[in-house]
Amino acid sequence: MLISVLLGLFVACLLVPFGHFFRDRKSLLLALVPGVIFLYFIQKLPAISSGQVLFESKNWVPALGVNLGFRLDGLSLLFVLLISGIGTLVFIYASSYLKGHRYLDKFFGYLLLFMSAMLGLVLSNNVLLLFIFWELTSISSFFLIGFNNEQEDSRRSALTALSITGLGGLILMAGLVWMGAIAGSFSFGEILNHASAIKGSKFYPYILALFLFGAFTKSAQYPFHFWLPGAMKAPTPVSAYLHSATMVKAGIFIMARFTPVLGGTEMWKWTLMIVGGFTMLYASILSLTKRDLKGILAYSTISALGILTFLLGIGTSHAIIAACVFILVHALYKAPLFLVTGIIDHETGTRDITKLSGLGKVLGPVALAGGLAGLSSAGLPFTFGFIGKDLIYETTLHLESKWGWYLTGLAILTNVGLVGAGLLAGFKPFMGRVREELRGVHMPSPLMWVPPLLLALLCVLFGWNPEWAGANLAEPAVKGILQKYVAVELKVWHGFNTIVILSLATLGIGVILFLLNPARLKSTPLVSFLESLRPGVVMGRMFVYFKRFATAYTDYFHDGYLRSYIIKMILFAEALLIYEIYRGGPFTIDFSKFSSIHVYDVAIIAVLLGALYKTLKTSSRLTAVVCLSVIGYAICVLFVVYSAPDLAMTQFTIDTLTVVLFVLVLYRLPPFLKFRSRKVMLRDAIISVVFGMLLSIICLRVLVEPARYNISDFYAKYAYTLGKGRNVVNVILVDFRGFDTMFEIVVLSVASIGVYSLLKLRLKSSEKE
Amino acid sequence: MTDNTIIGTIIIHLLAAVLQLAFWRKTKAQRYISVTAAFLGLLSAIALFYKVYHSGILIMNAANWRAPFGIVFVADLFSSSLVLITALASLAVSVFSAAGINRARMLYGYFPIFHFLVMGLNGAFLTGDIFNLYVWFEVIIISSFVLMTLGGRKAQLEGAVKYMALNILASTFFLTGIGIMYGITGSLNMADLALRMPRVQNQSLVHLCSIFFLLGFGIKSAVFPLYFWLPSSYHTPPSAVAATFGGLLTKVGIYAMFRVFTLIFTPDDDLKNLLIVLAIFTIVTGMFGALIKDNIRRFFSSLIVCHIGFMVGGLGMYTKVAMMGAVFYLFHDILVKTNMFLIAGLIRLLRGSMNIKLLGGIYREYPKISLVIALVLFSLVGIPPLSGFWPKIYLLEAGFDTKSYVLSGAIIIGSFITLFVIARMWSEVFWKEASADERIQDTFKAMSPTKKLLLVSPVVMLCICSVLIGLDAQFIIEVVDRITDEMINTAPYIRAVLG
Amino acid sequence: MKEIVLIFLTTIGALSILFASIGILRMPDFFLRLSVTVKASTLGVGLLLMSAAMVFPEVFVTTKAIAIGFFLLLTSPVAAHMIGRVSYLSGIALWAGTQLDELDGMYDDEHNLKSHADEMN
Amino acid sequence: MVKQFLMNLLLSFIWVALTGTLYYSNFLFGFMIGFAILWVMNRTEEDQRYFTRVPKTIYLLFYFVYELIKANIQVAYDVITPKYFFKPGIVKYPMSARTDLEINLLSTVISLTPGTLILDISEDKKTLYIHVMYLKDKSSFIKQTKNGIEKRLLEILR
Amino acid sequence: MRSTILQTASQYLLPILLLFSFFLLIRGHYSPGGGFVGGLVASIAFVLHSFAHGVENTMKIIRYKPLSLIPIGLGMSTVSMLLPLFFGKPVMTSLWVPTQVPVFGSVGTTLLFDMGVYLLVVGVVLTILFTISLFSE
Amino acid sequence: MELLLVLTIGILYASGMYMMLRRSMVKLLLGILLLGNATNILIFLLGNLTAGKPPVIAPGLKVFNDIYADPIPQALILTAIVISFGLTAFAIVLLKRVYVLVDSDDLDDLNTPEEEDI
Amino acid sequence: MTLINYLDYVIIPILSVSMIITFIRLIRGPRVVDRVIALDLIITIGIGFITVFSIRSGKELFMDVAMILALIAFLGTVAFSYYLEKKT
Ligand code: NA
Ligand code: NA
Repeated sequence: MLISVLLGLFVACLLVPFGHFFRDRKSLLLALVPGVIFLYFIQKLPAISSGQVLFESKNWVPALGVNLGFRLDGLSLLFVLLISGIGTLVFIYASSYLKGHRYLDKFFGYLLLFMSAMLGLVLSNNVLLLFIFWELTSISSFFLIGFNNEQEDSRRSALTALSITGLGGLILMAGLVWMGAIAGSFSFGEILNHASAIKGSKFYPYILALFLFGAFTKSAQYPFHFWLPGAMKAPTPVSAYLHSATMVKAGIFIMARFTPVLGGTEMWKWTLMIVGGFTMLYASILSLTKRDLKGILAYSTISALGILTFLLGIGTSHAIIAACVFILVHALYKAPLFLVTGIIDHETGTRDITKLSGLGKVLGPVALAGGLAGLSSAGLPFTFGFIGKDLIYETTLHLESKWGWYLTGLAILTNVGLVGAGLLAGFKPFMGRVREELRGVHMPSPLMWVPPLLLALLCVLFGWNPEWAGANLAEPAVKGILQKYVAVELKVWHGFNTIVILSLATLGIGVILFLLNPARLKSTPLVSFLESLRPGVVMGRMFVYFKRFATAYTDYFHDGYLRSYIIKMILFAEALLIYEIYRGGPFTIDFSKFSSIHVYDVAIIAVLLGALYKTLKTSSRLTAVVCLSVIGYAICVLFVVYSAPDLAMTQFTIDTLTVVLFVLVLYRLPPFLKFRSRKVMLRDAIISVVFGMLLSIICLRVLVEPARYNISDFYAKYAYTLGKGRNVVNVILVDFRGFDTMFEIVVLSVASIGVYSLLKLRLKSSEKE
Repeated sequence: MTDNTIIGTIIIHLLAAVLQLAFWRKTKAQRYISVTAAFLGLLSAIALFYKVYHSGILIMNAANWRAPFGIVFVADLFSSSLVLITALASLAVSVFSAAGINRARMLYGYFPIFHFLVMGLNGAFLTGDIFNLYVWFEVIIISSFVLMTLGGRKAQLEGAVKYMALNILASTFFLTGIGIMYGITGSLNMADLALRMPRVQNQSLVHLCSIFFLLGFGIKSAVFPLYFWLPSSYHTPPSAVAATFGGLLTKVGIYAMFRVFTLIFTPDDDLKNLLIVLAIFTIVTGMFGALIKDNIRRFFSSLIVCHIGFMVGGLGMYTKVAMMGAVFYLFHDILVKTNMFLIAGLIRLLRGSMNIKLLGGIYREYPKISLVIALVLFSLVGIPPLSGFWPKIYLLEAGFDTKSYVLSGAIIIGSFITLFVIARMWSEVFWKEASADERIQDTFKAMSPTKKLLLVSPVVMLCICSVLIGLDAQFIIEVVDRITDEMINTAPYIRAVLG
Repeated sequence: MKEIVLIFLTTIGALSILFASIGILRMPDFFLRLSVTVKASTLGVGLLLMSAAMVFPEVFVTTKAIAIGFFLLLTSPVAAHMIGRVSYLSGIALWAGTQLDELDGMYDDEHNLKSHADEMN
Repeated sequence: MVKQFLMNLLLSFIWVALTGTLYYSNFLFGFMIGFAILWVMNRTEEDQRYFTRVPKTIYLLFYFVYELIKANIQVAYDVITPKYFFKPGIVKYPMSARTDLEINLLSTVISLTPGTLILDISEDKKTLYIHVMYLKDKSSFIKQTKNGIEKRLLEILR
Repeated sequence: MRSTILQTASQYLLPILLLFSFFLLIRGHYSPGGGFVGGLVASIAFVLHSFAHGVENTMKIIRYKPLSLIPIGLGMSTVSMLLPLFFGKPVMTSLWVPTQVPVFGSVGTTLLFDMGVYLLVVGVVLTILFTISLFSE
Repeated sequence: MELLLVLTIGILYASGMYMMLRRSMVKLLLGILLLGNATNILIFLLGNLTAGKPPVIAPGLKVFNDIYADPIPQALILTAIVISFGLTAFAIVLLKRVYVLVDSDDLDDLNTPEEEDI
Repeated sequence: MTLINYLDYVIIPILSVSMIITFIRLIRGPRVVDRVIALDLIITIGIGFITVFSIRSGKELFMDVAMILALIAFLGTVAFSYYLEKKT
């Protein structure tokens, strides 16, 4: 299994350097990859359908409990076969559809990446691994949706899709991590074992919310569905692959996978039923009003996903069976419809159904494929779609509560829409007279029409003969979801019962709706109401507000003025210090510990403070410099008095040099600016004085802290005997702490080089970097 | 036992810088020296890491004075891994600079100062003495001032004024903190301080002292509300410089914060909560900034701020898991952010601009480079299994354990905005068709193959590193696990230093 | 005896410094202030240095004191000249009681100083 | 050559004064440093007569200490008494001194003498501009200075 | 700024200050002083000279560009830092010449280190100040 | 004396901050210098004051025979002074260059709009 | 009265007072040159003070600081003159 997942990744990587080999017909070879995988997994079918679950595991990041653990059960197998099977066909189709495209090799690269991600997702037996693949599907689909990257629409759709699914992914991650935290492991098996602990945890609602948020975004449930119609900007094979059969189903898959872990609770049930129910109805109605073939298909897909969510929400074994079958049903008819749409688009240059008619005469086999798939979608008896629909009604009708009938009604309404949509997409373009401008349409290469036809034929095949699919595909899948055996016996004909009546009624109303030209629905109040519910627009607007807020916020904090930054920083510092000083409580000062004040002390400090005062007040720069040097000299004398001759010397020479520096630099500068706003000055004064006071208080507190451990005794002892110097400060500087000195001279050198380059280097405006 | 390998990287970069100063204005020689030194630095860093990984904490008593009397250099797993990662990043930048830096800048000391900067970073990681750390910080900031202003364009200098003023403020806080620390303990050796801090009678002083360190390092690492210098300046210098800054400078602040707040100070609940709140605001601030900027380097700068929040949040939660996440994130972030700014430089060479409105068409013309860049971009986002993914799991797990839900939310939203911004950038810069603006010019195309190789290979190298980190996360997690053990149980560190 | 000499020396020294400072405060114009300070302070410090040389028995202290005095003698007139010249150039007002100003008009635009008023430059 | 040697000798004396140890080795070392410094400075100017008469220089030094004390008493009196006695003025003084050294020493000496201060020297190095505190009569001041200090100084120097 | 007095004064102050700076340098280990202050005083000597004679003339005296003193000084300090490595000791360990040297007292790598500092400080200060004088617009 | 110095330190910090909050670049610089001085005195004070006992071992002695001032803060301050000299030199020149480029001493003029980025 | 007491109670106060008086001139100005010469005098007084202080504390070491002051203080004055001349 690992190899099958890695195969696609590996080939995709190979395509980066060797892509140019596959830019022409040779690209067909790439279909071998999904083909081989399909064959590999189909041979596992007997084992799985007999109820086995295959495991495979390889250590990867054991510290996090992430191993390359794979699990092949019925549910995975169902998806794997869809992914690889439809994948093979899509690959074949695409090699012809995108023939000669300059990025053909990259297209296949992304597609392979996507396929591997999907395979990994459905196979993984570890929630983090699952999540890794989940994100990979988002990313690879980003590249696929934005494949026509020169078009702005395409790029925007890709970005929207990635944003929605990406956000969902991150939120899902939080949910998964929490789940893992409760279970103590990220292995799916362990999590399954802790299902009751998770459900019983007080965090369950949050975990569920996070989880479902992720699942809903990916499976395009209302109100996150809007990215999906947008994603139709992708080349049609992508739509067929991602948006019918696979990626959107990832959301469904994960809900199915976690049903035993999170499902079964009221919260789960109602959330899924409400969201799914609303989505399915909403999308199915809207699908009828679209003129773009892909739009119709997109909305009907959303509707189908709604149905699946709805069914998972109901969660009875009937519902699960219905869901499993419907996954297969939907994939089998939706993929050919997309592929057919692609052919139409490719050959006629339009997808507008009002501009398409009579194509059946020029595109015979294509019409056959489209028609059969459309019929399956409509749920005509003896197509696989009929069976799917059948099971849905069976589910709702079997519900014991009074809700059963309401839900059945809901399902009927939805299905009526889907019938219409299926016919619109599968029949409408092929019926009627050939339009003048469509007469010159040619049949495409068989590589393009055979795949949809094959799938359409499968719809019929399974429709006639559902037992095999039921027993071999659906039954193990149901077991995979429910973790228990439930017999799935699909029959073409159950006898004439309520369900059949409902199915036929659905079909009938759908056909009538189709014939009445559903585009007219557009003007009905219901549709305009539904159309007015545009979460995409709302979210877009919210995003605009969000951005506006972000701008305001950024402009407030990062307003470009240095002093405003300093003020904010100082206020922050003061807040912290005040809090800490307040917390530290009162303290007493032992004045006897302090040395007495001499006359010279007073003189030094008086001069220092006087000069400081003048520095602050003067409006002449030079006076400020003079005063600053007085401050320096006062400090120098202070150092002399308090036993630091080295410091005094250094302070004095450096001070003198600073004066020289100032003098050399400053003489061309204008006098100080005077921006005298009393308010501002007062504010700044208060801020600064508070800061100064805090520092004073802190100093006092440190001074009353009793005697310290004296490391200098060591220096005093060894400065001469080992350091061979009498001036302990110098011995510290060149020996004990010579490293400080060594690198402080580096600071000096760098500063001087900086000055040198700052003054001498003038880049010409043409020079960059 | 003292071991000179510890300061191997420091010495190599020092010698390189001195040699380059001796070869003043001989740019070719400087380039060779730079790349050689960076490579030797990498080897030395690998050797150090290998030693520490296998035999535990190493120390070196500078000038042969035992701690706490002399300056001690300590290589524990944390510092030696940072040295290693720094060596990788600096090798990349050095190679990139050899072709990507204007010759005029090389004539005025670009390379020696770059090596001084790298030396400073290594010194800061390795020193076990708080005042020596201050000296290293000063080496770093003066070098960064010079690199930031080298070339003297208007925007550069304007940014530099703010950068300088606020960084000097940071140094002031730091130095004040050291003064207070010396006042209450009489020691400067970090291990010694770790022993002495609890014995200070008035513990409130210890807290006050820690606030100064928080402020000083907070400014360095661009934590809200101390981050202002970063978005004011990082978009101005040449890209190779911005890469060094973006990748490494703020991270030294983070390193220092981790070191000080795990070894010397033990944060109380108030401080932890404060860190968490700051982290949340940092993330939010960064992501807002990133969202609204159109210039690549401007939003990269904001992203730096945003992701600093992740790491500070990890420290704030202060559990092993949280710190594992933060440290892992730190490793990832250094490599990726460095690479991001190199990429920004590459983009400017390809198009002559950094404004996403003017950019476009790179994917069409340079598909392979574009794909490599995509890989880097998405590893920044943390798309699994690339390097940014793993630490987030730890962070979220810790968020759950410590009930830091808001922080977890901020991490998620921050990651989302990162994703959005990066995807938008990809779409605008690479996918969009080339702009017809006359300011757009491709200087890359005309370059010699060697130059092209010099420009692209560092990006590829760092890209491979982050992919490897992602794929072999197990190893990194083991390392990170041991690092956090060292942080939680400081006794071995103290024993190694004080003997 | 030595003590008395020392007291005498230090007192005179300190007083000269005091006079210099009073002078700098009281004198009515800049040049007078300058004139007063240079000499008085140099003398005062010289005397203090002399006492230091007497107090410390070591030879090198004496030489040090001599060196300091020597340096002061060398530098202070130069400094006074520099600042005096520049003050005059910058057009500082002379005291109202000034008798004579022969420097007036002798500087040309480039601050070159002529010997005679009619000298061409 | 001779002048440089003398300068060198002076420097070694200063060195000995600084270090305060009159060992032979120390003097030799001071001489070496002085030599090195002179070598570094590499002066090429001709005709610089440095300290040809060391003893007279020392005499001059003591003379001025004396003058200094005298001056100070006068000024001190003026400073502490409320009334001002001075009659200041700036005087143009034609020098006899010619070489740089002469001029320099002369101006130093004048600046250190009571009530006089050199403000500037003319470009052609012929005229001193002196600020005088107690200026009774311009010509008598010039005469006094010429015959007093300048003469004495030039005697030593020439 | 042309002043004959200053020019002459700086002619004799330069050697005196240089001498003094050297004095500060070599006795720093025993009394206040050392490489830093020594270097600062030496550079002040040259700065003074440059005030009187102009930077160009001062540069002629030094002969080398002050910038080139930086690698020399830094190199000396680095060498003294690294020298102990060859004796298998930690960097920066002081190595001493076994006998006392007249004038200097104990001579060892610390003196070399301090001399490096001295030269470097001269180079740094002069580079900064001379560049400013020459290139300020 | 300690009390006086405590007061002085507070005032120095306050004035340094106040100067940094002005709009003039030169005042910013003065503020930085004042803060530097403030920090130095703080270290000096907190390292304990000892009057008239420099940490220099008298000739003829091997160790101190008297109390002596703590040499460590002195060494630290020395390093800090030298470092801040380097920074100051650079800062002065930087501000000068900015002044020439922007033609203003006003810190508020240092905002090249984002549109001018390249 | 010993010499030290005399220094403490007479000389040092005189010097301190002188310093403050000079400082008043520095504050008052009115011109920059007045401040510069006041600064110069302050430094000179500082030299005197340090000398007395070294007598008082019996540490001739401090005279070294005085020596540095004496040698280089006038550089400041020269620099200010340089500045003022450039400006006029
Ligand atoms: Na040493
Ligand atoms: Na020293």
